[in-house]
Amino acid sequence: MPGRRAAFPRPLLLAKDYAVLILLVVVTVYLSFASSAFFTSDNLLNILNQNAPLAIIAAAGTFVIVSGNFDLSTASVFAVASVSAAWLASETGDVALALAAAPVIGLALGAVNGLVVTALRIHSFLATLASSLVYSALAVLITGGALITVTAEGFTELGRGEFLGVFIPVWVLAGVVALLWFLLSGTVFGRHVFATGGNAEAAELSGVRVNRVKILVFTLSGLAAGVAAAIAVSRIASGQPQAGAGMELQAIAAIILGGTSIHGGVGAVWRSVAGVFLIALIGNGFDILDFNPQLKDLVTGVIILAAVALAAVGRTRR
Amino acid sequence: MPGRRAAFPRPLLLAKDYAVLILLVVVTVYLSFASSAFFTSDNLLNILNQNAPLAIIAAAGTFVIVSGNFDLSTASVFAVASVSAAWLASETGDVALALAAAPVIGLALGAVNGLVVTALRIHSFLATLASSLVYSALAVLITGGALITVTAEGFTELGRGEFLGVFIPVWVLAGVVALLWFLLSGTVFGRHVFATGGNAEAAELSGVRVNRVKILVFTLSGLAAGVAAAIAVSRIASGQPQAGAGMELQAIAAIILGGTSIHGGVGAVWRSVAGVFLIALIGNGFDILDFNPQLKDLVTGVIILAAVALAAVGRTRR
Amino acid sequence: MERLMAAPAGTGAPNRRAVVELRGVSKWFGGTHALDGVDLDLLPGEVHALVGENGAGKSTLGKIIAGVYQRDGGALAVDGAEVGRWDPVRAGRHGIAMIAQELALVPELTVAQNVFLGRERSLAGVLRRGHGNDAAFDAVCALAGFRLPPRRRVAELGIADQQKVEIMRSLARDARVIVMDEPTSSLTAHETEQLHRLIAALRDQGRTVVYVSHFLDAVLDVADRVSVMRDGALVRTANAADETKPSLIEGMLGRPLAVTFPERPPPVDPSVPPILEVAHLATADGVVDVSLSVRPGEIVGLLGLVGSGRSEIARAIYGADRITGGTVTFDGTPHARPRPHRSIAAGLAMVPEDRHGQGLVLERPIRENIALAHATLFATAGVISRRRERAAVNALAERLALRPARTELTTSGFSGGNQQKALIGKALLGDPAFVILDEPTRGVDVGAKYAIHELVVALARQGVGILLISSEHEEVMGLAHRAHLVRDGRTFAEVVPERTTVDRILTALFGADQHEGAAP
Amino acid sequence: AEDSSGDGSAEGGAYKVAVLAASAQNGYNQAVYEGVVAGAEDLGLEVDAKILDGGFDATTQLSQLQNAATSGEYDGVIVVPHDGPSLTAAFPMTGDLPVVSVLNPIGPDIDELEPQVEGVVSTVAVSPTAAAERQAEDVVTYCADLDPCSVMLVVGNLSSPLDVARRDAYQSVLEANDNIEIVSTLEGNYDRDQSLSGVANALQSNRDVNVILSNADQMTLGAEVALTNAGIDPSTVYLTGGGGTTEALQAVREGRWAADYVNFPVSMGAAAMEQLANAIAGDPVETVVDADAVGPEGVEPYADADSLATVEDFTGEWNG
Ligand SMILES: Nc1ncnc2c1ncn2[C@@H]1O[C@H](COP(=O)(O)OP(=O)(O)OP(=O)(O)O)[C@@H](O)[C@H]1O
Ligand SMILES: Nc1ncnc2c1ncn2[C@@H]1O[C@H](COP(=O)(O)OP(=O)(O)OP(=O)(O)O)[C@@H](O)[C@H]1O
Ligand SMILES: [Mg+2]
Ligand SMILES: [Mg+2]
Repeated sequence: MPGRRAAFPRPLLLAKDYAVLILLVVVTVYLSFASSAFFTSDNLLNILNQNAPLAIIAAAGTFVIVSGNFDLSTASVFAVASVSAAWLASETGDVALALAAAPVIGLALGAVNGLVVTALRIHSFLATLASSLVYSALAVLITGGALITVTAEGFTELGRGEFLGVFIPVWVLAGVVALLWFLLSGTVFGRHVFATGGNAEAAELSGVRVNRVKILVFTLSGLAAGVAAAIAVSRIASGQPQAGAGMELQAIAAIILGGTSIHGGVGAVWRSVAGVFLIALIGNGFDILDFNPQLKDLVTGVIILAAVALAAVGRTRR
Repeated sequence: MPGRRAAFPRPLLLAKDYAVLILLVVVTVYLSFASSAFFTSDNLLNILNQNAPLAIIAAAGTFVIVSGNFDLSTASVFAVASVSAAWLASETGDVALALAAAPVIGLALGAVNGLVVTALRIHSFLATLASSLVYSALAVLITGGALITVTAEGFTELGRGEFLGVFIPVWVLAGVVALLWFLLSGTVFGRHVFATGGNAEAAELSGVRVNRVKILVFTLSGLAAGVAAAIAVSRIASGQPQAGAGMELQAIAAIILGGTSIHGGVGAVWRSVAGVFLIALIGNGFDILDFNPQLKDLVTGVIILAAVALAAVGRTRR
Repeated sequence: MERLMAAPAGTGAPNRRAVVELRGVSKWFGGTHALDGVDLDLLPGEVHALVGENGAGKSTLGKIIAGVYQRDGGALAVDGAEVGRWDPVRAGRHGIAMIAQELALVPELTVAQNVFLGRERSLAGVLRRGHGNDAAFDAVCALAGFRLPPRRRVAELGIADQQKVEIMRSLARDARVIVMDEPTSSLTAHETEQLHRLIAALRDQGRTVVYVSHFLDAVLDVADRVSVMRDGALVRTANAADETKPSLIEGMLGRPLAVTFPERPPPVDPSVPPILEVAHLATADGVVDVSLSVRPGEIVGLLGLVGSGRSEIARAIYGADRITGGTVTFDGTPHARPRPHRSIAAGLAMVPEDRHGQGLVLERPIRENIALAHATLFATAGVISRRRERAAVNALAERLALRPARTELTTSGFSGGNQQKALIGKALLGDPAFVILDEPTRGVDVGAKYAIHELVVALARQGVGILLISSEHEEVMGLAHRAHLVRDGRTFAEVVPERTTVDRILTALFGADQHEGAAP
Repeated sequence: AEDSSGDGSAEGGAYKVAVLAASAQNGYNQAVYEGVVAGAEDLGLEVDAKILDGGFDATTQLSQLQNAATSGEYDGVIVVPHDGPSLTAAFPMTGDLPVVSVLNPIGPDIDELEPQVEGVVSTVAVSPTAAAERQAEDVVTYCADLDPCSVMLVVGNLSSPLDVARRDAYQSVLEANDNIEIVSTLEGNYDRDQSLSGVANALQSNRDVNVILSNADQMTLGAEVALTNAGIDPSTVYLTGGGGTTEALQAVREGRWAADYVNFPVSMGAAAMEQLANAIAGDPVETVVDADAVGPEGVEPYADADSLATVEDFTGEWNG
């Protein structure tokens, strides 16, 4: 629909465009005052480190949503990738190979998603829902449902190691986010992702290879799930099919909370990352402060609504 | 996108429009040959009975999807309704009151969803994701997280009782489906639901009170979740906050599997019901034939893809 | 308008090798045989017009050339070489671009981003900075002869400006063959003239322009050759010089038809109280200060340049946009806080200018679309009687000569012009006492246009008040009793069409107006 | 952590203890928490115990464990692992914060109760395999004079290593007897309704089932409803579950169920608190506490009507 809008004051515009940042700041400030333990580099790095896998998945998921699609299979791609890595490591003992396998497998499964979506021309919501079932079954079959423990020397380096006093996952996160941010906002591919999500027919008519774009965004999403899996599996030194359950929705929630439009065509990588950490902060706050954990969901829900309401203030009634 | 199609033989057209029915038949036929226990009125009624709650939620969910929205809160509405009913029954011992409360509560929570979506003018995906968090927190607070067992005389009548040799839930299901089917396809309200989902701006300009329609579809969805909860809670004679977890996605999956467009504007109630039972049959088959449950997801995923592929055959490259 | 650029006689000489050749091309849509063995040659350096009734197959033909649709039969050759699989990307590589009849733009991207979509200049996939607002964009503007703000989101443009973006996009591809499907359907006379100059210029650069239009004068004006289509088949291809308006019409309809404006209904006695009265109306969407009145049986026009805010005035009266100032009085009673549902209930209908964005629910049957605003008419206690509904809808379809006359078909399956007819039918179903017509004949063929004009007049004779907006000023001039001149959301003058001319109106409209470019 | 635990003891033994629940919304975990608090009182200790919600999510719980260590707020941690193996990543922890694990061990081997990682001082649990085998053996005894003796297995979730271990244990014990036939294996997901559906389906092809063996009371309760719906008197079938919930014990007492494997979450919490206190105080610690032995005097964990008859007043330590 044509976004006919009247002019309105700057601050509201800001509220509309940066609601998630504003709330991130509010929560941070509150927690800093509420607990001395919160605003310490130790704790903040911890938060980054712990949520690196989810943030990576959400960052790549942004491409999927912006292109007007859904990827509900990230959690099961994550599961397959992590059990495979664990299995390889425990079978071959070749740590590098095992950890490298995770992203490759993720990439492959993602590509399959893309092919299914484009070949069958069905909505990705259903396609990836189905593939997620298939993939999680795969994960179970690889392990027989049992747990695969990795004892191989150095397997935990990626997940637990540090570099310049900062956990390696944090470095990976930084790198991935920077890369994807640029990819979406600064490249032709990124532009075509926006166009595909904004109006696929128009994009096609303009010579954008819409199907290719779709396949690529799903591949990217799968790749990210694989990278996340590599980090997580190396961190816990064991693989099991349930790994990552629920991540797919957490990621999508974070992406949309960030302000990326579920209709496609509008969004940014930084938004999704901000969304992930806004939710993470709430959880962290509940652990640090002596709140009744039964209220955590309540608070999270309310804060999400607050963010959205804030953004809504910007938009005026048509 | 416009339904562009080239000339093709009738059967393919059928495949496109009735894929879910075709698969339903195929699976039924297969199971009938695979196990004598399958195609017995006993078993078929048992399947209907088991899945009545989900089917009721999916039937009402069709309105939400057709109107171009999402309701991710049905599971938590279901949870709140069931714990409340259990709590009331165990507190007051008044069975009728307790079971009547569930639909009422569902209706109220659904209306709240509708108001949030329209008042904040945010996409229902995020709105209901947030409200689902709030609601499930509510459910936990009502029970304090514990399980509420109901011993009150006659509480299980609704869920376990029979009428004319058929379980009462099956009767309820039949009634609800008939009603909703007619409501969507035969009434002015239904017309407005289609228009809202197809082109909200055009609908508004045609005098459709788009916001009112949205509020109503969410209310309907909540009401259905409440009815489903009443059946389920009465059946297991106990209420607990995790009740129904995951139902919201199962319902949406079934709706889309049925052939209702996730873009809104196109769909039917019977499709969603068919979708529910297609998936239910697979589960029933596994249990009857004692297949390895670890393969259930795999098969389900594959069959969903098959259904979709079948539908895709109909559509040809434009 | 006098002939713009003399095309050398015999441009149609087939000795020049064709850029694009179609041989026996056919296309099916479900049951409809949209194209039936069409042969067509497109020569370099020619303007090749396609004319035909609504639903004749013009757009389908264009889309097959541009690779949007796949042909079901026949052959397509480019530069003499037969092509197999054909899609927009391949077509683009061969220098074929298309301006679709139904605008296809990415609303969330800016003007420049849309113009260069798929043609982004980059270093190894990395976008060049300042992209869009630079020489390249200026060059396209220069070529096009008009300018748009490169950084404005397309969603914020009026539909006419959006059409300009489409034109610029095809230019940015510097295509050898440009298919323009009704490019002027929402341009004002002045802009149309500009576009025609542009087309002539392109032709002289040796490019081929396929020009689909229902404005036969314009066709004869700019085209070198004309192909006439009827019911998906090619009737004939001839030099424009050898065709006349009547000959084209006869070719299209298969029967002669005199196209003049129907006789205006008798002027309304000024003492009759107005059915609609608007005083100092203002909105946040472009209406600044508008006052006008319409009496029952009176046809009042709005004359303005694109972007003058005519549609916004219509939307404000109808209640689609929030009113921030002024009053609307309908049938003697204040129409306070108008909203569409109140307007409809009160007997005030509107035909919006953008049939896809604001008018129709494309995936629903035509029947439901026509009945949408008045479903209650056929309902008892909210339950719709399909029988009564179908009867009423079919009657209207009949009256509007809807083609195909199958009201159960999905709306997306109807040709642009026929969708427009359905849109009008939708407004008339409730027998309104007052109708706002915003571009009512956008994209309809001569025959249908004549029918619609008669319809408008008939309505007026029945005592219906009509507010008529049309970028085709002749239409307003030919039908309206009175007309208000609109600029920048203000009504600044009133004219009686019978006593003035289009040119004088234009001069008045351009008045102090710079941004519309050179005034005539 | 060093100094903080110092502070803790300095303040006349006011310990700060974090209880990491697999899920704070879950009856079993809450019972453990109550046990921790109660246990502290019995020991005459002043303990400030805080429950954290793992939300049945491995990563969340791992984060909480790490945060507990780095924040230096606590003197000790009691964990009910949602996923024991994945918690390994938190060790060795910053500082020497003592950790006691309840219900499941922490570390790569889900059946090894001896501390597997540096920092876990004690584990209050029973090996899932051992418990499952014991349940199955009772079934074998019941089936002794039945040929064929058809058994339905209802296990929690076959993509969880713990439950896969249980299923394997069930199978290995039962399949050793050729009179016993496992007619179906169902996933009950610790949910009454799901096990109700599963069993109802399975009954369609096996009405003549003799035994329904499940590892959780919720699922057995569902199975019981399925039997009743199918017109089968539950007491004619050997029904057994796991958990020792109030409802289950009642069912066994009333003879609707043949047996139940009883857990003592409250007592386990108390025992965990006791070991943690020892660790903090530097006293000797039992590295493994057999969860089957912590229950009230005379309560037999593998309970049947007779064994329960000897302890009238025992109604179970939790419900869920
Ligand atoms: N969504 C919008 N946001 C901001 N300004 C807008 C929007 N839509 C239209 N406008 C401006 O409002 C004015 C009127 O738009 P529009 O082009 O519809 O006028 P119009 O007179 O109806 O022209 P036409 O009907 O020929 O398209 C123009 O200045 C246009 O740029
Ligand atoms: N996407 C489609 N699906 C089904 N039928 C279609 C589709 N597009 C066009 N048709 C049918 O093909 C025929 C030709 O349509 P087309 O749009 O080419 O006509 P047109 O000459 O462009 O008419 P107009 O002047 O109104 O634009 C019409 O009968 C139309 O109903
Ligand atoms: Mg056309
Ligand atoms: Mg307009």
